Amino acid sequence: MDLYEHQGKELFARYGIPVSEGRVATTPEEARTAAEELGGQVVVKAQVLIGGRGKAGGIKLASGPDEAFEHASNILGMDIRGHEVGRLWIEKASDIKAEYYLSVTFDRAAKQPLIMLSTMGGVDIEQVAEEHPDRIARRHVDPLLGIQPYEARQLCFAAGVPVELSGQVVKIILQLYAAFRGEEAMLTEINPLIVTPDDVVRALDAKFTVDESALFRHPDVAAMRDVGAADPQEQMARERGVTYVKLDGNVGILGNGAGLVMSTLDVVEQCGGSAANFLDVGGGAKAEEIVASLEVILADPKVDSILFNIFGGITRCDEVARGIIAALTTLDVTVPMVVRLDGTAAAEGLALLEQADLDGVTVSSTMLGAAELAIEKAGRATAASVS
Amino acid sequence: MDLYEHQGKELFARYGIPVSEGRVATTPEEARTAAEELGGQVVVKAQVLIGGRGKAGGIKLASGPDEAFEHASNILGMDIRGHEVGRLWIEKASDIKAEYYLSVTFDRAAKQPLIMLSTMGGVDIEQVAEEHPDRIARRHVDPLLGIQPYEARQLCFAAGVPVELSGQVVKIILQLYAAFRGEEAMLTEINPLIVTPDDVVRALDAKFTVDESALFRHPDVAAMRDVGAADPQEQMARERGVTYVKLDGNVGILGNGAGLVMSTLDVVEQCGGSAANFLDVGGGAKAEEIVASLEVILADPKVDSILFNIFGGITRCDEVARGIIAALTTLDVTVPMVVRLDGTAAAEGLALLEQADLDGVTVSSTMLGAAELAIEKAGRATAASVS
Amino acid sequence: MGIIVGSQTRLVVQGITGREGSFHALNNRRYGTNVVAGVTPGKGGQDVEGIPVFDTVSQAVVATQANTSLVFVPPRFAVDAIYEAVDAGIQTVICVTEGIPAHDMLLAWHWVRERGAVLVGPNCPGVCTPGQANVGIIPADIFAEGSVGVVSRSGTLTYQLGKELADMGIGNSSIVGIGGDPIVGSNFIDVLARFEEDPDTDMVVMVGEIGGAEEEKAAAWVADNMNKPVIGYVAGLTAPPGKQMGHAGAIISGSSGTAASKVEALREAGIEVGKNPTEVARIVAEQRGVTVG
Amino acid sequence: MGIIVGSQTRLVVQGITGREGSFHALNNRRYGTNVVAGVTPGKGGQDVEGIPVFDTVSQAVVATQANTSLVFVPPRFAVDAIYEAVDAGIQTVICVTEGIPAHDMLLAWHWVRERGAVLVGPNCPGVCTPGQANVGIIPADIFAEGSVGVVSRSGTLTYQLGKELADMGIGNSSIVGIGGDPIVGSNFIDVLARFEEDPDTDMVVMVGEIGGAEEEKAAAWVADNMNKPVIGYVAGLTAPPGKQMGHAGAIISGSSGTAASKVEALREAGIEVGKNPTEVARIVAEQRGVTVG
Repeated sequence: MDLYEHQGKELFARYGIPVSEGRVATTPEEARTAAEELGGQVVVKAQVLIGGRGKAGGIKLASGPDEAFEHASNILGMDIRGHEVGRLWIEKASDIKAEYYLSVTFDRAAKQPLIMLSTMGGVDIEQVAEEHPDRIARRHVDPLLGIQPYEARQLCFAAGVPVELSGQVVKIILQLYAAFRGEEAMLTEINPLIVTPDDVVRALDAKFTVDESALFRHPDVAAMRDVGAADPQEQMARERGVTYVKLDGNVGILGNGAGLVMSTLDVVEQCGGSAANFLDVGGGAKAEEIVASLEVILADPKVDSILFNIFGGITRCDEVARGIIAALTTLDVTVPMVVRLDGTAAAEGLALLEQADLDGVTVSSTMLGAAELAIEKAGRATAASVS
Repeated sequence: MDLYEHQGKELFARYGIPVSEGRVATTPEEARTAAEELGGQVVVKAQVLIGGRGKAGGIKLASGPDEAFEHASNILGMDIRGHEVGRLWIEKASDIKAEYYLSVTFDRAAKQPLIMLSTMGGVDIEQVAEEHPDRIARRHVDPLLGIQPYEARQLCFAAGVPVELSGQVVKIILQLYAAFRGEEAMLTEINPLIVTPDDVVRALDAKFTVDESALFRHPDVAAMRDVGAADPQEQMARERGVTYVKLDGNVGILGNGAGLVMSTLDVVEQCGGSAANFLDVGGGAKAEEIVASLEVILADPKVDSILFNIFGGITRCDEVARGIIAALTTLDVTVPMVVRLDGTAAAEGLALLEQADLDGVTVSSTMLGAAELAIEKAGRATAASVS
Repeated sequence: MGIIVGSQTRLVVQGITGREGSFHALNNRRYGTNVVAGVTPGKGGQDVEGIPVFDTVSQAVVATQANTSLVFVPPRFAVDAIYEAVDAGIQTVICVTEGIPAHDMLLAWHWVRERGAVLVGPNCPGVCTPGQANVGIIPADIFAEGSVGVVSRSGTLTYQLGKELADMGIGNSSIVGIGGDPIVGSNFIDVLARFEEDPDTDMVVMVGEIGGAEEEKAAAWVADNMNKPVIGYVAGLTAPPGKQMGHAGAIISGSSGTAASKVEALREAGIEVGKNPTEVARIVAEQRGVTVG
Repeated sequence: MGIIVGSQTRLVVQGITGREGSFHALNNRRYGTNVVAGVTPGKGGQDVEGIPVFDTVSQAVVATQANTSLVFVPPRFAVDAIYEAVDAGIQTVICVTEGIPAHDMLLAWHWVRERGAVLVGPNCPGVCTPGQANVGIIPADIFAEGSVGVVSRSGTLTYQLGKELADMGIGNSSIVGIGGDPIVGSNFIDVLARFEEDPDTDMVVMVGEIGGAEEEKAAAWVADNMNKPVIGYVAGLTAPPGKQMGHAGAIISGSSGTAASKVEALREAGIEVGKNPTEVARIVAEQRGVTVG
């Protein structure tokens, strides 16, 4: 789960990492009040869970409350790479002498946290990574022992942090690692980590991705989830406990297991179709979850047909069949469905479907065949609606 | 550093370990007020840094405020195995169905924390340890990984904790380990860990020994040190930064390095004398520390002679000689001194002493010779004062 | 013979008295797995249809010489179960549990490795050696005995592949689901190395998916170390970047972790890659000289 | 040859720009120790009377091939210095610092062991191989070259013993102060094993004191593993129980850890024990056929 900059900074502050003072605002009026309270120049920053907001015009310097109001009016509601701006972070403006980059990431391949530090931080860090990889100092940390101060010092010396600043940077590295570990993050990043003209080092941005599986231990972080920001259908899916990702095509997909569903998407494309979504009902789904999943898929008006691809392991195909039957009797389903059931209780499931004799439901015995059929039906539906 | 029961319980409570409600009292009046606030039966418990207070009459049950006042009057000022009772802990009385024993100790030999749990807790735990060692479940913990719940469960099953209580006991084991680790203890012990008739498990006593070297990280625990409780001379020594332990003899000892000082005590006894104290000035002592150390030794009226045994490594013998000369000019020293200087700058030190030509100061070139001389002088002093 | 589990397996099921634990313990036994014990703290002395239940894994090991553990414990307690199994001397631990916090696994991975034990999973369907033992939730009836090893990050996709192979009359030596989490106990290389050593395996199908760099590393390893042929498949060719596709591990960040880059790495290592499960099965059949119907 | 330090030693001093660090670094160099580098973070590029100073131990190792480190860093930062040295590839670390928190050392002990490095100390006077190298704060001029090894928990007591031996004309192969803290990097057994292997040592004096059970364990080990004669001494025969005698490790708890029980354990293992340093020197002299004056 990604956190907003202001939430990440709230966590940073708990671990002692210096950040600028600021306020959240969701209206231009609030932005003005925030600027009044903070005094002096402020920066109005769009809070979106995607990078590149600066280049997109989502960050503006304001000389005072009125200008803050004006910028807020322009930025709120703005679309930044598909994310609508719903809130702002108004913070005291900083004078910047240098921009550093600092991150702690969960390096799966090495099975160790990885710390990266560069004195060439700022918006072009990805370019630095490509053109001057030697300018990014890297260090893995033994997760059982945890970080030791010498590791932070080595990073500073390797990155070329001036000696007079290394005390502050060492401290921030140790604090950022503590935040990473303490909040069970998958990523914590400060870019830029600024140096002010009077040699104070401070986090000017905050990127924080936490492990969803660990949220039960961090109720305060769990509460930071922005239910408003997600796509309404993805939100609906989450509430129903299924994994749903919206895509651009017209064939709705419902399967069990992430790998099988991904494979199904690929097969649909390989057969000339285009998937409307990724939906994994997970293992051991009951009839109600099938109904709920269908509701999520059908909420997308672009869906012209639905492809069921179930290979029962923990999941029982008879439960899936019951779900399909229930959905067709309770929901207003107008799009055709192609159903492929295999594995645990497949025979029983197919028998139930045959017995129910549902309009618009076709059965297919292979994944490839089912995909072809679903595409064909979607195409026919599209043709019908166009004509 | 040992903590009082009530301080240990304060730390326990921070880690979630259930303890009884209570109040500190230093006068019978305070004990009465505490009993009034707590209501019902209370236990009046002497706070001393030594075991066996129950058997010595330092723990009494009171039916209410008046009896609490009465018991407090009796217990305050009581001498329990050489410790004068200066404060009490008044706590709500508990009904007891069973008494367990639980501890986490710093096992030097194994280089791992050791947890011990027994369902035969209470005052006779040492007898249990001797007669029924199998009734004490033991487990070492990997210090890098830290304790895992299964280890606590295994202890419960091995100790024979009833299944309906093991949930509570497992939790307390994990909490006690967290307290041990978090406060950097050398020992944390709950004896008894009681089970009430309604099956609540609670710590009825608390023994907590923390690592003095780690106190800089625990200012709150450092502040728990009871400066009033220590022997006034030991307290004086601590303030002067030297290690002093009072003993029963009449030959005052001053040396550098714990091993050498212990060896000096042994040699004094082997030569038929008896040491008045252990005093280690540490490494690299300056003249002022020698003066301060002599003040500590001379505060003991039983001292009849003083034996200096210095082997200079970091410590410079000329500094020691300067300290002796300064002490004799600033303090009113009436006891004879025998000085043995060896190692770094010994020649310079001896030359300084010779030059100063001090009354009552004799030089000896060997440890054994110096010990014999100091004993002889102490004996003569004793004889003189007796006659 | 197969790998990881087989006729030598003496299985203890941790969390056996739970709904899923008991269902799959019995299912595994029905298949022929030697299920010798179960563990549920506080339920020692009971039994699950004849399988004795113990309070601790230690007790189970002492009483039944269990050598393999199947972990069916909820995510908050699952790492603890893994530690307990390894500490009790179990040398093979298979963890089905989904949703274990990644930082917990990070520590457990190092601790388990240092003690020389083999961990498969978490969030994996388990391991099946057809005809000998099935440990986990794999619907083993799909798979026939044979000599093609299968290693996969995904559960149901493995079944799909097994089904496609079975439809062509091809059987398997062992099927290993390594799991889709960011940190898994055994990765592709660990399992491929075992297949390379296994006399009953003569070819391996490796099923990857988007996210991480394990497929790329495995490809390089195969090129340098494997003599047996490997056929590859990677799911998620059409997955959009930045979206987590179900598995905690399945997410494309930037340009790394895409299916296309994985397929390219596999091909560069000389591994033939099928574009979907049906094609993978066809390639296997062709390489084995099986007539494709 | 001697043990732990010698003519092969290439020493880096951590904390070299501190008062004690520079004093003893130069003192060690004066004795003949090959002091190749110093480390003080932020002072890289400076030098201490010709000894180059680096920011990190890694840099020092790369530039000077240092193989041994002497840690003179304040207690709050000393474990970090030990980790840094071992991580940089230093295989012998000698830590003089007193007052390191015991829990810090508990973790460091395991971490250092796992990496195969030798740690002596903390809270120890160091190691001296007369005529070759002196690493630490031992006043080395007391000791003559010879073949009696000395291992001790106490600093000044070691000097006392060396002086008594020297007075009888007996020299030493190496003198090792293992330190008096609850957790030390090398214990008696570690050092005795090295003396047993060392061709230049033909007898060992072992100096213990109250507290812990290391002397007892060493005694048992000597009985089972050592061919060279060992002479023992234990300080603190008159120490009262429950009082901490200076060293964090020197405390008698209950009936364990007393000098009497240690002496008994040593004698049971066939080790002759002197009742004070003078007697120990006399026993050594007698066993070597030196005429006692």
